[in-house]
Amino acid sequence: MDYIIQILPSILSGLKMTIGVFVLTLIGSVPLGILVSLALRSDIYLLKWVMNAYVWIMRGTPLLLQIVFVYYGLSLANIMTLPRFEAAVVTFILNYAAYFAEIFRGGIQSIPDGQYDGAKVLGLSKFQTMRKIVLPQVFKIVMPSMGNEVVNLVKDSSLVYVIGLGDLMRAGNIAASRDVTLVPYLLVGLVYLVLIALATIIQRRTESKLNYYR
Amino acid sequence: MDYIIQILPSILSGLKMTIGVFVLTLIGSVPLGILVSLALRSDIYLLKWVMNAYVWIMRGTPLLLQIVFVYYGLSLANIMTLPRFEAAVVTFILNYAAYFAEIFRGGIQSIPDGQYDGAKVLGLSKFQTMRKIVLPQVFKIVMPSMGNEVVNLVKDSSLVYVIGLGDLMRAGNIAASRDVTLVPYLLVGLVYLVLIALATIIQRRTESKLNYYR
Amino acid sequence: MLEIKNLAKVFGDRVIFKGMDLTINDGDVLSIVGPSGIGKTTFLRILAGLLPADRGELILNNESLNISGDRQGAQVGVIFQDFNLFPQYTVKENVTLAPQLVKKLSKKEANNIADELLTNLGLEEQINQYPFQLSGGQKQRVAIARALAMKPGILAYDEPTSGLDAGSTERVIKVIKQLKEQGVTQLIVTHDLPLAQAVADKTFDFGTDVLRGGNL
Amino acid sequence: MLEIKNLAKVFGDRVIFKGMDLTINDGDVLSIVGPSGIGKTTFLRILAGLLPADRGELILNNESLNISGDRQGAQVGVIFQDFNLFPQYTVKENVTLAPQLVKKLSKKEANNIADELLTNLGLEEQINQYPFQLSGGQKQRVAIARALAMKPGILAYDEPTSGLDAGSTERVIKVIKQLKEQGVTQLIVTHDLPLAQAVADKTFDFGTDVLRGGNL
Amino acid sequence: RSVHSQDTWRQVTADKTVVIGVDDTFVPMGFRDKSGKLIGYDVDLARASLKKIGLKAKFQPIDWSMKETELKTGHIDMIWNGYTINSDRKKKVAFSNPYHHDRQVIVTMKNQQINKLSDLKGKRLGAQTGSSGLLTYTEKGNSLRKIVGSDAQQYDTFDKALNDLQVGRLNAVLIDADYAGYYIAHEKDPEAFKIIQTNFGTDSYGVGMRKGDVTLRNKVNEALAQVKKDGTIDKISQRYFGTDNK
Ligand SMILES: Nc1ncnc2c1ncn2[C@@H]1O[C@H](COP(=O)(O)OP(=O)(O)OP(=O)(O)O)[C@@H](O)[C@H]1O
Ligand SMILES: Nc1ncnc2c1ncn2[C@@H]1O[C@H](COP(=O)(O)OP(=O)(O)OP(=O)(O)O)[C@@H](O)[C@H]1O
Ligand SMILES: [Mg+2]
Ligand SMILES: [Mg+2]
Repeated sequence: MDYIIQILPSILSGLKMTIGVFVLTLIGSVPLGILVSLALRSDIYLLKWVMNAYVWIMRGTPLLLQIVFVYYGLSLANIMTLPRFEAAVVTFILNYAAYFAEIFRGGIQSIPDGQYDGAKVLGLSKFQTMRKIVLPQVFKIVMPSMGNEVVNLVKDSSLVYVIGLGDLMRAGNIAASRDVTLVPYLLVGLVYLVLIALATIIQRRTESKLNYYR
Repeated sequence: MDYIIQILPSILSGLKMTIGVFVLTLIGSVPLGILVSLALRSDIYLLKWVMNAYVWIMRGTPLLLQIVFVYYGLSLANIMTLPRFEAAVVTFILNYAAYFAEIFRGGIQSIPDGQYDGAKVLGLSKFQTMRKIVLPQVFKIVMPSMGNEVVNLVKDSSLVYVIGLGDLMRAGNIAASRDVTLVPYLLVGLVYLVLIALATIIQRRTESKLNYYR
Repeated sequence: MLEIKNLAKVFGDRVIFKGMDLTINDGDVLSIVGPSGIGKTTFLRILAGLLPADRGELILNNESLNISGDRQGAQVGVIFQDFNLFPQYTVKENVTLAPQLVKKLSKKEANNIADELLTNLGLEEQINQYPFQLSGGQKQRVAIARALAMKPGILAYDEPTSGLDAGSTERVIKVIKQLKEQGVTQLIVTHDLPLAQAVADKTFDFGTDVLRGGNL
Repeated sequence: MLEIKNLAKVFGDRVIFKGMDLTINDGDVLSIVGPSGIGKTTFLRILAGLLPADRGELILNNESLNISGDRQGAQVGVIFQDFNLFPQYTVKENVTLAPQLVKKLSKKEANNIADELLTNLGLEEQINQYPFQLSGGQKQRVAIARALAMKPGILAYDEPTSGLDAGSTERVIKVIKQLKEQGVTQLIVTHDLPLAQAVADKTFDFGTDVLRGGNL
Repeated sequence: RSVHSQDTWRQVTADKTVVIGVDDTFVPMGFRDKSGKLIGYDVDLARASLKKIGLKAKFQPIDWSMKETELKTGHIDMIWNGYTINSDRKKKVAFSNPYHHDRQVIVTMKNQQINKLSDLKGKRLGAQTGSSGLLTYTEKGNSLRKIVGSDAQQYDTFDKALNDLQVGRLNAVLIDADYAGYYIAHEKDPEAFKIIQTNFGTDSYGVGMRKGDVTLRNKVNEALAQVKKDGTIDKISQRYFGTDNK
């Protein structure tokens, strides 16, 4: 117990990094995912094709590799040198946007045509129709599937170790190898479980809030 | 090129393992996921609670750990000693069922109440209503989200290395460290990309097949 | 015989109706009228076991029915105001599904019933279309055919001729009359006076025959 | 003035109608009749730019409208046969949404318009309910209010009184007459003869006034 | 900073700071104390040495498998973290003069009854993936490999291997002597462990830098000579290994 209190500060500072990556990724990837999902449904063949390729690459290659590519690859090729944290967040956003895009695509598909018709004859622009009519209904439908990706994101955030960011998992690693004990891992595992429980509870709450209509 | 042809047989035999895990997991986890999603919507408080805990644990802990637990843990605790392959498949099914359950739960929620009413006044049993009325519509809605998990499954299947199963990734590892070259990794990466492209194409095909109605 | 005793329904804190008493004899055709929003559909849904009532009794052939809203079995066939057709099935499949699944009829028997009903209702050309390909009146008639195919002892219609042209209304009237001859009890919620006059033995007026407002 | 010239629509290989010609003067009230499934709704959807036509012209005030089905802007207000209310918004929000977003009215202005319309249509008590909490006739009237709130120059109704009781129908007739006085062009698809007689200047009969069958 | 072949001395020292890549999980070379401060043999040594030449050390945590890429892409300026000099690495980076020497040893439990290398016949041996011990072990014709008769079980960190040693899944672990010393000292019962020397060559640690950074390399060699001479390095070695610097 004493030991836990001793290592808590370093674990907490790791937690800050994990939550930072998590929150920024969500903030970035959800809107981007919506845009990509719209592009995936576009009539412009080329755009659709490019977006399908994007989704394929992002889902088809390991996230770890993508982080390495964005951080080291881009600077090796003299394209751009991003700071570590920014590189991690950018990659996470690009990766998760692909997953979210597929989820939103499904959600948008399941909104009845009548809703679009209703909005159109009232003169709403396509943007207004999306923003005010379609997306609110989509969010209600896709919440549970989004929950899956959010949970994955909590866990994937530990991949930032590869570019040396000190996240929760690394904090655990450091303490475990310094003090030659498994306790930090147990603690870190517990923190992840709590984070995921929190995410799940927030998801369920949002769902029941959205349940005011049918 | 010659080298690729040389290592191809071992890569292919690894592929067989990967596909085996993949297919069996899908076959097992989709029906189980449906059952769990129904239990998650049940009125029986205890059942719902237990299922929520199940989903929480399965999504909250790393799949790798779960495999280790089922294979080593259960035999250490003298509960059960599963053969390697069976242990891997069982764990994958249990894990993926939790993700699928959430997706199906969302899909089932978004079926209009009128469909249940329509089925009920015709005298359909709850089972028939699910089987014939609700689930076919759910599949149409959740296909894109399921695609995400299917893609994750392709990638996650490499985790079976931890209990010594010779999958695609391990075949690549072995060749790479034996021959001190990165070529096997490139080849394996390519095979994964192709697998995921195939999965995505099958998903899109199924979607457009289900698009015969609105 | 179907007896309704002191039935009441509340939404939130609004009493939709209370003290509803009504007795319907086997084979009767009852028309149910009343202004929009008064509770006609709500009553039918309670009768069909789709919605819980807050008080009262439903007694069918001297047996009390569960009014908690989760009754099993289809004692009452219903044609819904908004149809609730199954979108993934064709018109014919919508009609043949329940007879096969519930009554365990063979596909051929179910098809025969469906063909006859759909022809009577003027839907020969639509049998292989999906609901999203139907006009409003066509959906209405498919919904009628679907309910009839189960040959229920009691049949409740919610505005069966709304949106139907005179010709189609004629067909529906003919169907109702045929069923009446077969002794089927029928409850028809309708604003269509000619329809009510043409088929109804009795009329129940929600505007005057139930209590409203206040507390339960 | 709205001119329809040689309009044709095909679903698959079925010609729904062809050679449809019709001229409607500003402020006219036209009733559109015809048996179920003949193409009335289809025509309204083409007119509103929701569905592509296969041939023909739509000319509004001497300007040709795009008939490819992806026209932008709301030249024609429509009350749909199945309402298409927005489920996540209350009755009032359904009515005030478009005036605020499209006409950039203030919330207060939009609310005033909505309150007046909803009162005229007898929906005072429903303003804060969600669509799933409405009866069929209430939805119908909300759909009418929603379309009216945009004060369109042309208004198309698809069975506006189907499922409405006599009292509610009266209110709708009153609204149509008011709009007529304000010079709004109105097209009303209806099977309700009293309604048509009460308000229509002209009648277009799909059963006789368009061609069908064969090839385009 | 990403130009590999040029001397980046000016850029590197513009703010009198060099960025040193360390694996902050690598006990006892570079790790964090409980308050989160970065310490360790190499960390202390780097701080002390660079001070001698008027530079400040800025430590950047990195993933060990990425170290050469980090260097090459200019995200760090040197690798200074128990970095063993070998010919493969010499192709990628330029090393300073060696400043520390280490041996590979076998750690086992006393109760395993393993007293000399030949007792390892048929035993289960663990090692860290990518460690220099494992690299030597897997070389063709390695004599230890012949005795044991099978591949070593690989672990991503030493502590996991040593854990398995204690629960009996392994009979012995092939490990750097420095690390073994640190680890055993931190055990509840250090007496239960035994160390057996191997016939593997000694490993020499050096500081890895970009090949182009000749000026920096010369300065670092100068600094290393100074800390050796004035005994600073022995003090640091005492602190972490309990012996003078070897
Ligand atoms: N879920 C609900 N929550 C709250 N109020 C509801 C709900 N469902 C219906 N109501 C209200 O109950 C009343 C009765 O509705 P019902 O659908 O039974 O009317 P109705 O007589 O069928 O009318 P109509 O002729 O317009 O179809 C309406 O005023 C409606 O607003
Ligand atoms: N998407 C579609 N695919 C094929 N056929 C269609 C489709 N939509 C409508 N139809 C057919 O087109 C015809 C005209 O339909 P429409 O909805 O215009 O009829 P309507 O005159 O409005 O009838 P009602 O009075 O019953 O509403 C119908 O026979 C219908 O089956
Ligand atoms: Mg009703
Ligand atoms: Mg119509």
